[in-house]
Amino acid sequence: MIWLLTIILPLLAAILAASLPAGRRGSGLILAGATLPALWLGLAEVSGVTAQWFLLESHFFLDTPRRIILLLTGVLWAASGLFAGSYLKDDERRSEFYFYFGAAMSGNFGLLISGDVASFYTFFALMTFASYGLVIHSRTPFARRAARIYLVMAIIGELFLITAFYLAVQSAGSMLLTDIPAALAEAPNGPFIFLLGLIGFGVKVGAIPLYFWLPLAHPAAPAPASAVLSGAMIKAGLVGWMHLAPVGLVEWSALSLMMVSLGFAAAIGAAIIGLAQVDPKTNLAYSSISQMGVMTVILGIGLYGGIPAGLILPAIALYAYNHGTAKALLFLGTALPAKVGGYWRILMWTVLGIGVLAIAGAPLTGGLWTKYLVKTFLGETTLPGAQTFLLLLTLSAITTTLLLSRFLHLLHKIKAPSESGAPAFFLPWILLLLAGGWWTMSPALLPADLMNYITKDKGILAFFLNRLTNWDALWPVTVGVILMAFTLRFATFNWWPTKKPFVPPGDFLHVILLAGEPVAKVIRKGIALLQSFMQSLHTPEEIFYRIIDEKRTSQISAFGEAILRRWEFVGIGFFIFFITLFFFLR
Amino acid sequence: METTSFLPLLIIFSSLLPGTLILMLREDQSALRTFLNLFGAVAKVGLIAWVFAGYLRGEEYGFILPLAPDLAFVLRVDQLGLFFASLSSVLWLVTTLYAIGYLEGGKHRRRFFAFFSFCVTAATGIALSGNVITFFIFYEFLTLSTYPLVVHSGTDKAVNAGRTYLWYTIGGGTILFLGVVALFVVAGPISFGQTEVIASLASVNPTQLTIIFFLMLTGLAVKAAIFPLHGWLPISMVAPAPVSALLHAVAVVKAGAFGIIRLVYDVYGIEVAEQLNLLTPLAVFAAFTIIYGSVRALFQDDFKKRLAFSTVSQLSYISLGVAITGVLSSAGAIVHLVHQGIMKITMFFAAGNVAETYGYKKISELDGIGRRMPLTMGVFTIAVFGMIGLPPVAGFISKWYLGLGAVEAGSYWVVLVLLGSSALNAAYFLPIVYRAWFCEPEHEAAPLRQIGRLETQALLLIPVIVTGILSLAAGVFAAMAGSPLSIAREIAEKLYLL
Amino acid sequence: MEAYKIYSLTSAVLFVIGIGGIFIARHFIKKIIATIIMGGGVFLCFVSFAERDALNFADPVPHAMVITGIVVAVASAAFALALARRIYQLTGEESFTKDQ
Amino acid sequence: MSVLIDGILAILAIYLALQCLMAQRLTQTVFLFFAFGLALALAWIRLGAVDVAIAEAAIAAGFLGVLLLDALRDFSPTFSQKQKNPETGQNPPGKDDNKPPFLPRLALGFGLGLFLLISLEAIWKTPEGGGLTAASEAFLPESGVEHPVTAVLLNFRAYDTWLEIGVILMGLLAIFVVGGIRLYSRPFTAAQDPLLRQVILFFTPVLFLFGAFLLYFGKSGPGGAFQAAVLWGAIGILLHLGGRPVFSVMPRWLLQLILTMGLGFFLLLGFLLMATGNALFEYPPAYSGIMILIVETLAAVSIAAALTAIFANVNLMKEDPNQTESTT
Amino acid sequence: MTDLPTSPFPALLVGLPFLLATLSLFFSSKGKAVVGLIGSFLTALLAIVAFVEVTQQGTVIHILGGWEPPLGILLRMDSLAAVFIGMTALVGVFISLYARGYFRAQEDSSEGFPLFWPLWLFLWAGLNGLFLSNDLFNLFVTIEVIGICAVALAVLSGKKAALFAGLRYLLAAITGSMAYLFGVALIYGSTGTLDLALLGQVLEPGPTTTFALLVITPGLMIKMAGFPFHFWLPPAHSSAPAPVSALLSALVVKGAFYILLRLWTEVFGVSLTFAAGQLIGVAGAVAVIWGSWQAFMQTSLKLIVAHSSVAQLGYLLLVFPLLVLAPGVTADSADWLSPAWTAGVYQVIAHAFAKASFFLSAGIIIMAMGHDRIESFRDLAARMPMTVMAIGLAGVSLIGLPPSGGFMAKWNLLQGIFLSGQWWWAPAVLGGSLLTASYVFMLMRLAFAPARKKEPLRPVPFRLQVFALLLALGSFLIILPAESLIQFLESSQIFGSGIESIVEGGVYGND
Repeated sequence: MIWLLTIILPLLAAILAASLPAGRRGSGLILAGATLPALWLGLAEVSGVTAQWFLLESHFFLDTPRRIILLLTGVLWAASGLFAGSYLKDDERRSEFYFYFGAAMSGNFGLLISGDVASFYTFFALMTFASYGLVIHSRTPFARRAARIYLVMAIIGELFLITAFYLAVQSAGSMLLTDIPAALAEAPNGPFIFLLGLIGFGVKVGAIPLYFWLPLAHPAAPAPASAVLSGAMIKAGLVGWMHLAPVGLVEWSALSLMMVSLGFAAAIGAAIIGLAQVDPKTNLAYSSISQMGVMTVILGIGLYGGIPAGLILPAIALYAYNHGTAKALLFLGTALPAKVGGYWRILMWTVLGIGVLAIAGAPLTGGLWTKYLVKTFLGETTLPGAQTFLLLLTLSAITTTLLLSRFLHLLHKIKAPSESGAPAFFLPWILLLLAGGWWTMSPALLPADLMNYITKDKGILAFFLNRLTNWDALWPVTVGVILMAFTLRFATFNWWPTKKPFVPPGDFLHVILLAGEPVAKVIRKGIALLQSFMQSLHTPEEIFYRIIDEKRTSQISAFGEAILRRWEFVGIGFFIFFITLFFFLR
Repeated sequence: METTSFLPLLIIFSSLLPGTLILMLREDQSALRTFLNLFGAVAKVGLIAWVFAGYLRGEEYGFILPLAPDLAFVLRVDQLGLFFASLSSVLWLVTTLYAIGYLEGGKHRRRFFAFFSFCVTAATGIALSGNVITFFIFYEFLTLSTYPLVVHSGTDKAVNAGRTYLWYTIGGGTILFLGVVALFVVAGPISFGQTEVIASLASVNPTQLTIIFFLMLTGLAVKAAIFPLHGWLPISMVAPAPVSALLHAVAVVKAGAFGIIRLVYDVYGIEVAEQLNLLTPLAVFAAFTIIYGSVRALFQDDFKKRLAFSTVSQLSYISLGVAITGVLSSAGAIVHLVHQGIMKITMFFAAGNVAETYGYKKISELDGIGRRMPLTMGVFTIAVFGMIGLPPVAGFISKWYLGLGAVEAGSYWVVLVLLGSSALNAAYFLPIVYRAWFCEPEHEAAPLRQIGRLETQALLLIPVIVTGILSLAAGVFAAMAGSPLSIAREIAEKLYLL
Repeated sequence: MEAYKIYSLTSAVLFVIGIGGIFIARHFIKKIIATIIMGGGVFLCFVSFAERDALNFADPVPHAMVITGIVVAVASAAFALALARRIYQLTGEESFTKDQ
Repeated sequence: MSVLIDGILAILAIYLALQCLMAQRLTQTVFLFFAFGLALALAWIRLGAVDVAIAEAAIAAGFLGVLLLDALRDFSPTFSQKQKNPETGQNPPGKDDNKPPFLPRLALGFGLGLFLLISLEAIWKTPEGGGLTAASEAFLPESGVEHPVTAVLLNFRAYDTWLEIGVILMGLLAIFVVGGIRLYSRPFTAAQDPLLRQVILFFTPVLFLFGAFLLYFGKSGPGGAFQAAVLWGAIGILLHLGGRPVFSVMPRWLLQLILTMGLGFFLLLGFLLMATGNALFEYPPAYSGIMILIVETLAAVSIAAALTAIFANVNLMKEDPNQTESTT
Repeated sequence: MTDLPTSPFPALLVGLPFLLATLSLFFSSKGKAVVGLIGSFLTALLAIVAFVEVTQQGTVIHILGGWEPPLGILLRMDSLAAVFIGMTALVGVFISLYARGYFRAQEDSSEGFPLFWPLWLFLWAGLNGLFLSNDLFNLFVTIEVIGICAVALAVLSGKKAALFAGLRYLLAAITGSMAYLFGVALIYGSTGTLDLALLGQVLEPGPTTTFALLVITPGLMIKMAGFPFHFWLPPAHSSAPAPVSALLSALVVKGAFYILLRLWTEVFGVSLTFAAGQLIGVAGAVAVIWGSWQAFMQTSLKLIVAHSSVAQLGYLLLVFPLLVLAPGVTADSADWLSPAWTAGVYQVIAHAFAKASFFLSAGIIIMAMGHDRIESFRDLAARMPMTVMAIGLAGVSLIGLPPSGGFMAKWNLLQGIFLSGQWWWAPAVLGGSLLTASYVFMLMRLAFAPARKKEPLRPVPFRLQVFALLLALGSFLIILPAESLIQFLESSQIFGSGIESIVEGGVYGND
């Protein structure tokens, strides 16, 4: 029952919140209330159920990684819901927003709890298409463009996904997601199937080279939607990967290497491009890409084998948790500087700072712990070039810090309101801090064997207070901050973009579009040609009609009949018939 | 054969009789006409439910009327037939309601409703036919009874569409006739399901059987709108919306698709069809039609025309599923019979509602219609998602089975076709949804009709919501016992156990 | 050569003349006469065979048939003549025109 | 010798037939048709078919000839005068609708020739079937008449004869349909031509008696109902031409009765015989002679009346030209 | 033959309408109609009683005058004849009923109309006589009876076009009968008998028999308007008054077909070759296509229907190639004979009903509109729904769509074609169907199209429309008793028999 409620409550909430008349409050509470079953599932271990009547026999159950992510998701949706309830209360399209918000929430929860392909795919699609409504919410040309690109990419992703699922289900002989990794491990076309999934989910995850819709779409949405998009929904792709990846069962070195490389490329590259942005939300979106790159790396390591899935997957989930909460915090935070005044601003900056540090992996944050997990795995794996990758990891910490410093700087530039005070949505934002990345270290989320694996019986606290570790974490952050400060300080050479991004958001997209323009022209011309050809093409019946409507046709046939009516021709016919019959009778 | 029962005959008469009576009524006796119509529709649904229940209990129903030596009019109830009959009868009920609302105050309603009833009579007749000849009889009856509906509006366009419709269907019927006779000559009178007859002949004269198969297939492909015999379908969309619904969802195209299913599964049998390599051409043509229909749909600005080309494309899923061997694809094909029906009928109803309420017939006029007709466009959107193949709408289920079946059979190219079609579906349907929900109308238009408190008349609104919910439910509750999918699976499994 | 053979061969010639006349002749009257000539040929054939089969008297059955046939032919011809005259009165046409 | 006569006769008949169809003037055609009929009648006599000869001469040549002659009053004497250019008398070039083009005629001629060859061969090789002479002879005593032809006509194959009487009536009806019923339209006026009056005065009794003679002796020799009927019909025609149209003085019912009594009595007799348990037209042998005589007499009267009516009606079509089509 | 049970019905079937026709001459215009109508009912009743008699007794005969063949004439009513007579009766009654209303509605337009009744009854007697006849010469007399009556009926309106057409028809009919009679003369000369049954036994192959066949076949084809001798049919049928057109198409042309069928199967088997059958088939196939195409090209309703008759008669000719068996095939092993015969019989019946209905509907339309140009048909479906429906139904039967009688015919025809392996006829059959569909639905299309300007319609008696519709329905209902009807027909000796053609060289090879 609780499983169903998890899905249905958000849907009901969507409808309810959408139908509340303007001026009535409580939408936020309704939306937040709908996350309660999900939160409950995230915290308590509930045994799975099978819904035989639902779709193609649905299974609902959770394993540790997904439980962690479900909790994250629940928290984020609850906070964003509450936030949205007051943030959007004067918006003219608020009911639409609530509707799509609730629907996307339902999808997001559903895909996390589903244990079979069909329902997973169902909820994945629900989430994807409902969030289109969130992205396009503002109806500005920018939002429309972002939404369109989002949709195209989403559909391409869906196509890859369904193909991957067809093949996977066929080789697994079962619709259960838990059967798939093993089947892929054994199937001869396993890597291919996984690659399809990699691409399909990669769209959602924002993996290189499929990420370009993300810096457009995430900022386009209103802040609460961006928060869930970047914090929660982006993880759905990750979950998909985790479902498919036969972690610990195979040694797909090429794929693994590719994933790790691409992951790092994303982690560092996206951060660098993000630096060139002028919109804080775009900035954050690039940060998301970068962080997802790190998670790609972990999964890539897992595919090389050697480390069991039981360790890798929860680690990814934990990383995601930290990133998700912090990123949501920051995204929601983008709405604040313009509204928060007076002393509240101190609190605001503090919290934002914590969020930035958590993502950057500064000491005393969940970010450090989760980053350490990556580091450990990189140290343990036999993947060639692991040492280089360790260096890159550190580098990524620096770039992330740079990026987020830049983010803070951008926020800083927003003009503060004149009077002191905080809007109603300040409270849920602060509350989000309570669910922060620190929980990744708590036994509530951290599986014991993972902890043992990382901390080698020393206990989490000992690790956490380890100076060496802290130092390792601290210096990149410090370097980053210093670098940023330096840059800002000496911005006399005025090349740093402030009005116009140095690299337009969706960087790679523009390359594609630029290169694609001639191709598109040709295609468009071709289509126009095809269309005119099809219009000029006569269907068989048209040709036929033309023939029979032609005057000459009736003239000819009338002439023929007139000939046959003439007596002498009747006579000739008679004799022809007679003589033919004569010869036939011989 | 089994015991003779008049129940199948009663099912046929439950719409034939009201139709005939309606024809005898005066034009202005609309209350009585409506009563007859609804009575017939409800009775038919009830009877089919009754027979279905009986069938599941293991009872057998059959009705035989010998026409000539070896030539008998046979009605027989089997699962596949009941499946199709249920679809037709339920959708007919819905469409009747819709048509009553749609044509309120229109001309020639007597004629319309009479032939409407005949049309569904033919469809149920096709469903319950026990042998090829009976099938053919009803198949042609369907052609004829649909004609007055296609030309109902009486405009030149409609009349020309009717001409094209007839050219195609009569031509197809003729070729089918040739095939039926040839089959009769080669194999004698064949009841559906007697695949052993052909099986025993398959090694004796394979060439003849192949030719006959393709003759019959060509005949059926006209109604099933397989390229290049699809030309009548988009043109016939000038008919009123309930007729389009009937053409595209309930009866006509379904008759063709159902015929192909019967031909492959119940006349030739899968083994023979495989053995003689009959299915590959079907698969190729069906696949091409899927893509072709979608590409054509992409360029249509006329709302209904786009839907019509979409039907061309969607319908071939059924043929494609038939052409791929395997339980899964067969189940997909059979279930798509229903799924496509409920989804497409929803779309046509929605298009009809928009056209009737605001007079919009072009897609470019639909900006912001979602705001004004949220329920209509809401279910339309559901149907769109179904057509694209997105869960949890019905279309996903059939596409899922088809794709899985294709993979199972090793026909990977079919998966590509399905994907391409999905992409194209999205490309031509999503703009409609986009315009409806996310664009602002250029100017506010007043509704053409008195619509009261609802967004349009209740009789127009209720059917579309019902079918919309059905198409959602068929997907969401697909695994439930008694769902279309479960029945289709059962049928398919029986086919392959034989 | 026996006498009947002359006549039976003549009958074929008359038939051919008659049938040719029907096809070639234009005027209604000629066509009507042609039918009678054709009939005459046929009857001659009958009667010549009657003569051939004569015992005490010639075979009476063909004779009877020929009498019947003549009457029938004349009735038809009279009817045709009436038609032709009527056509002439109404239209002034004395042969089949192209459009009739 | 006889072969020579037969040969000449045959060639004559063929020649006349050809000439008749190829003649330029319609008058020629009609007179040649008369001649052809007579030649054919001679041939019948040569073949021993006197009944046929009389029938041919009377009906085919005589009656039909008279009808054709009468028709000449309508048609222009030369064929298709109006289509020719009145000044030159030539057909306008290229517009000769009158004659079929050369090629079709050639084809037709070729076809006719082949047909003739094939038919000649067939006739030449006809096996001797033997006919029904023997059977007729055997059953002649039972037929109630002595003349075999009459026996066949009115007993052995009475059914055909009955139908044939019907055909004449139908022909009359058909002519009524074409020209309208005009029998009654002519006033009863005496002929203006004195010669005609004399002819009528002379021929009426002669023809009547000769007809009665033929009828009565039909049972034992050549002659019979048809031949008699034609002679009697000639009376009617003469009277009609002489301005004494018999039917315009007759009450309608009488005419109807006269026209139908042959047929009707024949059939009623047949039904009566059937009612007594016999087949249709199965005469009881004892009464067959008298029954046949009555039937023949009535039939002769009917046929005579019908022939007269046919002629009168056709003849009057010309007299009453103002009757046009009622509708277009 | 003569040991079969004797029955008075054959004689009565000819005699009664004859007598009634004669009787009707004594009445005035109105009386003629009444007598004619009563006569139709009586004749039909008699026909049905006789039909029942045949179903119970089997073939019955009537030896006319008590003289057995070869000297005498024998009427034979087997199941085939019974079916034809029954069909004539059913169609005839409806046409009579219609004619009563039709002529009454236009009483003053032609004085010839009262003569319809005696002529029609004579015609009916002639048809019955033809179906019953078993004698070559008697057949000639009956077709002459039919021919004269038919032409007289065809010119009943007295219009110019009708007269031209009538004369053409009459000359064609005479030519055909004379050709037929020439053949009869030769056969009599070579065998000395005229009885069909006896001839079947005694006829020897030879040039004479062959030549007789050579003239009889085209002669009869002229009379039944088989291609290329259809030249008289369209003008004659289209210019006659509606009930007459119906009679001519539905019944009259079938007479010649009946003779041809009987002669080929019963008499001339000895000299027929497979190729000869093929030739008739070719004529039929061309007729089907050509006639339908011409019908499609016409612009007035009656011409369409008349040309359609040419095509439908072509289907009848297509039966012949199936009946003539290839050398070496015996009738016992030829399983397509029964379908072929069924096809022929059903084509005759279905065409009779459908075409009668078609022509009667055309008459109604002419009465209403004053003309039958099809461009004025627009919106007729709304204004004369019953008539349009009758045309539609009759058309459907002509096309051969199920469940009509025409379907039964085409079904069996195709079945026979395939069973015999002569698949090359199939395109003609189907092409004809398609072309038929074209003109039928061309009419339908116009009937449903909107009218640009509405011509005023004159009122037409309701019952006329009912009769037309009933006939159209009849062409569907005849499929119901199909099984028993075929069983009944199979009791006839001739039904299902094939012509075992001579092996090679024809008659000349046997010398």
